[in-house]
Amino acid sequence: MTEAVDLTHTPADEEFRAEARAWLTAHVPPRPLPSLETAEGFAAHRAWEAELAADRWSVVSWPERYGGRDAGLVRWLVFEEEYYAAGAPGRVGQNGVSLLAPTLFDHGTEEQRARVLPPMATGEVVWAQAWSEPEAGSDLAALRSRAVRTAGGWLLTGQKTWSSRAAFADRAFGLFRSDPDTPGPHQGLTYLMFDLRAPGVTVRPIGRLDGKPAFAELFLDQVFVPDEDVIGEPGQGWRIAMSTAGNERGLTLRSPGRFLACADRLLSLWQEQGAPESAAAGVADAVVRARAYQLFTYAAASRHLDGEALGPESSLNKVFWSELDLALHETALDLLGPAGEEAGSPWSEGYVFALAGPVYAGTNEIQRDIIAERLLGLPKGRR
Amino acid sequence: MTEAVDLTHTPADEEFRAEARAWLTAHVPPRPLPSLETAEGFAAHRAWEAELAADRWSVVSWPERYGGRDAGLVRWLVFEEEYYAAGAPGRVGQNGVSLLAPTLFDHGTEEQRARVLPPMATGEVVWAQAWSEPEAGSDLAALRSRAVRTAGGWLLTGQKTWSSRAAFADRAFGLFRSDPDTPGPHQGLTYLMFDLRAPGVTVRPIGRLDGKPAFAELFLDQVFVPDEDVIGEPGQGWRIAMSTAGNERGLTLRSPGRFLACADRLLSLWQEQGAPESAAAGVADAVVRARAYQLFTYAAASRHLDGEALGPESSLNKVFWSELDLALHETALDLLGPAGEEAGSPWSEGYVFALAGPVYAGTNEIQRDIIAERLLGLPKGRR
Amino acid sequence: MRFLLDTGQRDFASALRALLAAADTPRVVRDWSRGEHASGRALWGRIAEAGVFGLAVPEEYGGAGRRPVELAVAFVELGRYAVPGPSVETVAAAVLLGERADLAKRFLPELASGSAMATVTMSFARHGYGLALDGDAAQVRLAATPEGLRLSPGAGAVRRSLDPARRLTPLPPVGELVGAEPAWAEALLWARLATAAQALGVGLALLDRTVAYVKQRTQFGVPIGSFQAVRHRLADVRIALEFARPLVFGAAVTMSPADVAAAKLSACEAGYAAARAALQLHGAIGYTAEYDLSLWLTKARALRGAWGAPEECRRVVLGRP
Amino acid sequence: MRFLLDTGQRDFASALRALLAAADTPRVVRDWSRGEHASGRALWGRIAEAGVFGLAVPEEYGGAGRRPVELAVAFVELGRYAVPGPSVETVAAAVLLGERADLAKRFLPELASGSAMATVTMSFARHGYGLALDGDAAQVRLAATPEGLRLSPGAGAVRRSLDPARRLTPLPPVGELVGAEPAWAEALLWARLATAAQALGVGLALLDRTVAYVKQRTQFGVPIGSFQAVRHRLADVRIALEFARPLVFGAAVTMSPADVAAAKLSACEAGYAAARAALQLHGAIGYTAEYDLSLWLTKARALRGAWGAPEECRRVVLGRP
Repeated sequence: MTEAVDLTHTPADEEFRAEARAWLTAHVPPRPLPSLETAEGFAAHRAWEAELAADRWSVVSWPERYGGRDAGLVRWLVFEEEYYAAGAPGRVGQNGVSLLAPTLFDHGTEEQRARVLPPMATGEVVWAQAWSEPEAGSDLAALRSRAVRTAGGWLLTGQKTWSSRAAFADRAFGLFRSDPDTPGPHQGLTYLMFDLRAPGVTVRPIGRLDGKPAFAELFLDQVFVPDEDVIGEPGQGWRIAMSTAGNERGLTLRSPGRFLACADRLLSLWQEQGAPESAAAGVADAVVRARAYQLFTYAAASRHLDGEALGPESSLNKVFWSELDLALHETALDLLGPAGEEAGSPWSEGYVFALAGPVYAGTNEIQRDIIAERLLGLPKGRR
Repeated sequence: MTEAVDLTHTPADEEFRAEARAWLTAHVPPRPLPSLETAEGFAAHRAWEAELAADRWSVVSWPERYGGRDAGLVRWLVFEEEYYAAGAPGRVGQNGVSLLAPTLFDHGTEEQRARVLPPMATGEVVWAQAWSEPEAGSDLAALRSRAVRTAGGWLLTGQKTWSSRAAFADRAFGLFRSDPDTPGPHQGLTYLMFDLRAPGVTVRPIGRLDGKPAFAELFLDQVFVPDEDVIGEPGQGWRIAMSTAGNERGLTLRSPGRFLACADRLLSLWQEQGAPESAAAGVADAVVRARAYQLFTYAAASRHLDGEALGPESSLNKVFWSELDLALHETALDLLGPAGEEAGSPWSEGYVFALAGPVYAGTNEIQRDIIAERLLGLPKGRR
Repeated sequence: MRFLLDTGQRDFASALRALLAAADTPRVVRDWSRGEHASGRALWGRIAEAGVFGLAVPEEYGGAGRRPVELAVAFVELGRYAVPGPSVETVAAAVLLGERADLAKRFLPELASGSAMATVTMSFARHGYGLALDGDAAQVRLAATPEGLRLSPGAGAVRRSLDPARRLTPLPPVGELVGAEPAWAEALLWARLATAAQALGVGLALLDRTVAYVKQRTQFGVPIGSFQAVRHRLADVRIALEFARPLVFGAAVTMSPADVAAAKLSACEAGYAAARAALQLHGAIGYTAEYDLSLWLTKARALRGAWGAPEECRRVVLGRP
Repeated sequence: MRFLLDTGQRDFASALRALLAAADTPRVVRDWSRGEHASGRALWGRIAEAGVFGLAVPEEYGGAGRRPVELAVAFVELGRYAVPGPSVETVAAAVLLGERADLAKRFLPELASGSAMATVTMSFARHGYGLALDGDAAQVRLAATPEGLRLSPGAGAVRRSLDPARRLTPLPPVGELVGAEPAWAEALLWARLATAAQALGVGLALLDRTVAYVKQRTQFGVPIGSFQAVRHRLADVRIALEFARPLVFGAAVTMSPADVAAAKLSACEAGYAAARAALQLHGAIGYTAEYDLSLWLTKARALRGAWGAPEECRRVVLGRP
């Protein structure tokens, strides 16, 4: 392996890119699917996952035995560039693939992986996340929902909220307080998977700003979860979840391909509008930031391939992509002038989605606190 | 008096404006004076104050007996608009006129006013402020310089810093700890005036970013101050200074006329450069903000004339004008491209001056804390 | 120079505020968003009774004469309470119709009294304002085009806005031609002023609600309003709103195109900054349609583009064509 | 794809850092600002010895071949230590002179070895770069104009920059014409890359110094680095610098005009954001010339306009003329 700095891809990686591009050209629906935050759109996106999975394009970085292609990080980046450049649909399986699957790879049993991952890869089982509770938003240590030991498993009781995808998903994963007597609030939490259609589960869809049920409240009343659906050791959920949260904020939640494609569309929109000089700065800055995000990710991936652990850089990443996503869409809406307020266009749909970015997956305020403490070494302060 | 909203001026005020304009047209030096942060420029600016004072234009809002014209707030605003529109020199007497004089009007004796104000109005005596100390920047309560009682007066010992104008000024005013045994750090401070050439005073000029000695360190060793130079009650300095600080941040520190004239110059610069569309947004925003500052001040002046006390709005004001001043100059420097870095032009001189705005007269961070606490009623927090 | 509202104007604002505070406007907004107009029309009638829709109508047609300052006063309150309906457009229509005595006589009394709502499109202005707000609810639908002023017999299918309470409708290019040279520039000025005032009111409401929220919401054991990042962000919103306010009322006094454009630009920027801060500091709950904050959040975004997007306003400020 | 510096490049950076850390560069900068060039020339020689000025010079003339990545590595360190002198311009001159064998042979060996400094003006580019940096110190003074490449016999009187260490000199339009079609576009690309790297280094130094300061400076009884407003502002600076860095090295790898312009834009914006934060968080002491921070503060501002102001870089990114 050569050590030299190199931004080109190997012939084999370029072959992989060509194969992905050819497949996408042949398969990507010519018109956007209906919004995945509707029943109809959810079904259409699930079908799309099955189509991807049929040719092993749904989870390229996973091992082949679970439906992937064993593609490394670089090929994953290449795939994502092609995927979004092709204008392919949003990924309804994102919660499971980005959040739960990495946890199972690190902390699950082989039995769990063999049982859970293949139907996740095909979209047969779509996962919702169930982190937040009404009194625990940024402060996950304040979780109160309980898991009580019972024969052969656990009984879950409590309330979860902002559970994304839960309005239409099949199953969910989250943290539950299994031991209320531990000294610290981070102890005594257990990481569990459960069925959203199990007895005792009530799902109340919540509409996001445009009314679409992008998430739900979950009311749990003595919901039985068998032992086989506990991930890792009971009581160790916090530590396990933190490694997932690292993934969530890290390399694989928002791929550069997504923002490069979006910046390209913004450039086209600007040109269609007659390339007004007054908007040139906003468009140029968005293009530059998308490129910066791509190169930052390439550098992080290279360090990862060199065996370096990726740490609090994920906080830099989170703030950057969430602000970039918003800037891309705000620039587009402003370019559209009075027509910018029309709902249902890819730009206004994307805008509503982007608005949530600085809030979820750890608010940007929390991320800045982490950067200040862990990367800059500043005193902790009372925030 | 009619109550209706009215942005026009009375015929009498317009006559006053015409008189000011005529005088300024006849007297404003055709070329900018040398920088007032140099010995030569200081002398030239002092002479300009004498010229203004000879025709009673140096302190228009003061009573006639001290050299003013008894002009109300509205006429002061009108005068300032004309003054800066005419491109007249910066005011070397600003510290005395904006900070010390209001304190003397509120808390001084008639003897003090009669003695101090007339030579201040003519520039014969130029005042420096002496607030900060090395360990007390934003935190004035941490002041340590002492005033010790002696026969017929006080002996000052300690160190002051960031004393603006002190490199060339005649006298200074500030707070000194006269009673070290009081319970709170805000108590036991006395407000004093002293001579910068008195025995025991050492003035060490400090160069600002461009090297010009815009302020100085003052070392005080048993400097005698007679009782007649104490303002208000000994020990009450904090309360008295706070009313001055209110003035400093309030209506009269930075007049709208200054920013309106600067925005006009920016507009001209932009037009000279061929009115590039790419800079249009920055220029338009600066013009709009200067107008907003003018109208905000007109509204505050109107409330003041109605007898309302002006309170923590002065914090809104301070943040706004300091950021506006910087934006005006940054926009100009960017418009100038590679030539923007040349020192000595009105734009780069103004830029260096503007850079200090968000820092002095209470940092903008402190002002935002005040806005949050006093105007929004948010909990105090540990900052 | 006396740049303060007079007693009458302040009383007018208080009366309107009392009326709206008692009207449960969030419920009215939600009805309106579903196309159920009954509660909105009832509220409209009460607002008209308070004199709001007569503020761009001469006295001979049942109005109070053209009173831009009072109009700005009123629209701040309409924004503060997120009142739905084509209020800005009704004002613009009154200006357009007021130019010809026959039209004024025919339409202005019913607009002033609140018995009719109006909406309007304009294809003169640079970007064009091609969709009519609430064409399904308005009885008077005007299209100002270079060919003349047209009375549209009906509106096309409703298109959704990011603000569900803003129902956008195309006006088909048919119907009676009622005037040759519509006063579109004057009408645009009034629309822009009213929108600026409305955006200011929206921003003030968002700030108030967010300040109240951060005082009571606790995380990490303390109210989030004690975190300096939260405090400073809200301080910046307050600054933006406080400096947009005199621009709005100053524009109402002078009615110069540059002042009105400056007011529209600044009030919409401040309103949008308030919305972004409100969403960020509320967190997920602010992102939900069922929480009332959403009614203001989405409006702050929509008003940015209405009757003069930022770039268009900047062009006017700089005196460019 | 392997977007990481290799061992040799990292070692080169460390060696340069060690050399500069030992050189008391603030004193050198202050000498240079007064026109006293001796300490600066001595430092220049050591930097040349480390190989920096050979990075745009072919091997046959005593250089290391054109190595933009190593050049970026080196200029980050020159920025980090605020090294004075026409370093960017010497690189640009080497590219211009390298186009013709006779000129290359005549000048490149002494530029690579550090025995001569070069400066350059260009009147091709849109804005024009009409003042030569440190024309009083450079032995080689080039003016690239549409008429050709001119060797200037001397420099005009020094004009001050906001950054006292940058001494700007006009080049009189006289002197030997040595080439007809100067490779100004290529030279501009190298100048822009070097400036981007330098600005990134300046920003990194400003952040480091400010982080150290806010940890020890107390107000209201606590280190000011514990205030959330301070912490978040520095976090934002860190983000800006961390995302400018890959743009700088990516541009060095591709040397495409758009990538280089993006790097220049982002690195200078990040460097300037670092300067604004540094000044604000230091307070008055940061505003004084005698405190070393000022050496980086003023440079961050000056570099914004040098070899490609923000608007010019944005035009290149968008592929506009």
